[in-house]
Amino acid sequence: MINKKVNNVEEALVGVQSEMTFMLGGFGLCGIPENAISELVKLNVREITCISNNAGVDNFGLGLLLQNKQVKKMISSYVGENDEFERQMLSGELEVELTPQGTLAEKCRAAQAGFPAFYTPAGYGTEVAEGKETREFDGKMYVLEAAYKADFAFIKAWKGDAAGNLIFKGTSRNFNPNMCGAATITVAEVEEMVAVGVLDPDNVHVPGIFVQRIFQGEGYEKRIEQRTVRQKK
Amino acid sequence: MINKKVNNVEEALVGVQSEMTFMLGGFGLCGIPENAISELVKLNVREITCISNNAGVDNFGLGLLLQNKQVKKMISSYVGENDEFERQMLSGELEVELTPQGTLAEKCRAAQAGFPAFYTPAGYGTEVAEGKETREFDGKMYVLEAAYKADFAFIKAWKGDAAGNLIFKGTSRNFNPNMCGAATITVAEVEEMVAVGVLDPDNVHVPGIFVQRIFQGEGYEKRIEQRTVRQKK
Amino acid sequence: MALDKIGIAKRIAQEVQDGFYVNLGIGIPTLVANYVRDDIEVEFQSENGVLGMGPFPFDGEEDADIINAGKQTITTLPGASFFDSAMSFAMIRGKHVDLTILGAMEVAENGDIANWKIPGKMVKGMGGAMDLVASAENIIVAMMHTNKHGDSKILKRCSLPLTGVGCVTKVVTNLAVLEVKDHQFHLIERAPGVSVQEIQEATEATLIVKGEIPEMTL
Amino acid sequence: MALDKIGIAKRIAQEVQDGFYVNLGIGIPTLVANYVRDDIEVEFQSENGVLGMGPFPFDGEEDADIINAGKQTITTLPGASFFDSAMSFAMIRGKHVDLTILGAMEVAENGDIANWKIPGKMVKGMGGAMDLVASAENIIVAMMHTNKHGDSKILKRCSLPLTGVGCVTKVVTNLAVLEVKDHQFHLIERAPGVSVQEIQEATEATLIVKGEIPEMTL
Repeated sequence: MINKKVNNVEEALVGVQSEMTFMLGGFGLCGIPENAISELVKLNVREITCISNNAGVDNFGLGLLLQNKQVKKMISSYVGENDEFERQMLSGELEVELTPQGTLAEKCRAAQAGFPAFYTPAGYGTEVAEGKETREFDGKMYVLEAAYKADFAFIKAWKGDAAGNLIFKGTSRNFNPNMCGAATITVAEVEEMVAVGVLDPDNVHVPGIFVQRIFQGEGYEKRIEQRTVRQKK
Repeated sequence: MINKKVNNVEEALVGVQSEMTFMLGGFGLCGIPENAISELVKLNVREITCISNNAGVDNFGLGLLLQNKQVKKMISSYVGENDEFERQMLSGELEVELTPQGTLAEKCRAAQAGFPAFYTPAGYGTEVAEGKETREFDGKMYVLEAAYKADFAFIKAWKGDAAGNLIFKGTSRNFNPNMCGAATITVAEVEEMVAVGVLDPDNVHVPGIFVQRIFQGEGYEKRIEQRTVRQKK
Repeated sequence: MALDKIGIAKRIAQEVQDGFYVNLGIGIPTLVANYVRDDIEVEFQSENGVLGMGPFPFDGEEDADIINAGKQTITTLPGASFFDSAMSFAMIRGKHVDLTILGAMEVAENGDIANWKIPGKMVKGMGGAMDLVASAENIIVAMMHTNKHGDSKILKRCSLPLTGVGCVTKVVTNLAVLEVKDHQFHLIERAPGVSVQEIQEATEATLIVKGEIPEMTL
Repeated sequence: MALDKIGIAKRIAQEVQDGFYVNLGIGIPTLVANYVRDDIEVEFQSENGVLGMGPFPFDGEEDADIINAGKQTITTLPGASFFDSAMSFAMIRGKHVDLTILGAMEVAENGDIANWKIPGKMVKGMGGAMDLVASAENIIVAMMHTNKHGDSKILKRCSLPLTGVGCVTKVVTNLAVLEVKDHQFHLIERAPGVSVQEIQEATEATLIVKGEIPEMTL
């Protein structure tokens, strides 16, 4: 077993620098690497590019990096729910690249799996396809999309072990597995570190080979964006 | 819950005809759809094309279809261990298309996921790339490979439920998940049909949306090709 | 009388057939789940990674790790599954989802749809909409027939940046049900008490009206 | 004295470094696992869908559902995982596997390898070899220096249909360790008691010999 465990978030983020490109898992505030984001704020790395489906809210998630003006460019599919983001975007301080959600997921997966590019129908005939190669297959048009490149991927899992194996809970899985191994260094933080051998080999969502560093995260807030409930009758 | 359960292999294979293309899961004899293969022999459909990593052994697995001379074309990555296969291939009765194993897996996954084609480095500069488009990305050469098309995919899972959800055991997983949803109709046979709600939603390997029919298989032999053991000291 | 949002959702719910996997967009489409006949089997997919969505959780039982694409807390039904984003869009792009219902700012008679960007305004992004409309073969748009200024949103050509081309199959508005066929809008049904003329006046696109147009039954 | 298969496996085992994920081909490469130092951490990947392979099972404990790419029954070690073929080749194609060890019929000084097809003979197929050699950055070939007729398998150019181009980084034979660098074979080590001249005579390719060539220590 190859040991990927590091002691804390500080060790996990060794090597992080300004001007780097980061992938961050999560959908909205669900399944985001809270510890890594806090540490990025502390490290105060500047001019970073973030690949993440969303940009957090004003005072949480990626919003913390935006408030601190650390982000040069966001690559996302949906960036609402964030006033500071809007201000920086409209003022031109922040560069934004909007990518269809499925394309975003597959660009990560392509990087993980060693595919340089792929053809997808998403965005054909729209602004998203501008400047990109398009091509017909079986009478339907597709856009050529390239794999992402990133320096670090920050992943949040439910449980993990020292071998780097990860499992996720519910919809907090989202982009996290697709970003594992898609960057030079993949850092996973887990709610619960379990002993090696505890995870069922049949039910490992991400095999440890895709993870370079793993640590026990702390103090998860796991905020809910839209608390929707019904009343018991 | 959309009910995919059928009563038996006969119902599961309704619509199967001669000259069709089938995907069959399995690696060697591990994780092969034994019930579906037996039924294909019974139905005696002829001139079929089989997409399967291997071609079984003489008297088991896909070898049964070969013995019965039902196969027009095999698409595989490795076809050893089968004398009748060799005879038919060398005599020209059987058409064989050899595809790198990872490319074979991805051609199934591409069909499942709606990608028409993808670029892979495998086979560049070899016979496999002859007649195919090649292209350079970041200084490395890739071959354009197209998604497979098939009429039926025959899948063998460990457990499943009426919603079509599947889980696999050990390395019997192999190509099975990648072939689910890659054909017009996906037929899954399971060793054990469990009640809906028993499978943990976090640990479903193949969501039921990719499966059109599921049935409780019978009489699994699960033959071992290379029984390798060590002695207890 | 023109329909309200619930009326639109009710009418669209009639389009949901037994055995359908359905992806519901944010807004009116989300409401559709409430009005699907309960004698048919339907499963709802949400592109953030869940199949087999159930109703909202009971107060106090909400789980931050179980949400839909609108970031709302949800529950799952027996037979549900969770998966990653790449697999979720494999379901969508691979045409395994049978019906997509989403909102729009504009639709055009060639089937084009615009629902993600207004030049000069803050752009929130397309989310999964571009993947959905580029892939699905059965796309129903839920929308108001006109905008708040009274201008038609049912157009000869979309004026806003497109989300997808030639993809819309049906439009259900507060006034009518329209089918997109051969690059034309065909009037299929009228909202209760709404006349063909009222619909035509609210429609910038050419509207094909053949024979008697029935009223919706809700 | 020329090495036997076990000797080749032992020498290759020295190339396996702490923290390596390793894919072993069928034949001699499979034997390598037996000789890796036990003070380093290594995980073995098999392309049929397992990471963390252990030794063969005890007699009576073999499981038809748990095999390696050679179709042999195996066990797994704590920390192991199973996955589908697409993910398995994501590990390989995505360069997550650090070292690939495989057999060959021929290797050439430009790094080409041929190991899957002899024209006119029954062709069994390339299996995962083409994916492995096209992707890995660290490829060691385990082979006999010459074939059974005494002809060199270390060539200027491969004569058989290729498996991959310009990919081999090192070759360990019964006679020598060769490094492929700048389109040339460099002699790095001799098998115990085998002279440089013997190696040169068994090598059709140009062999770069610089300085004293040490004997292998096994």
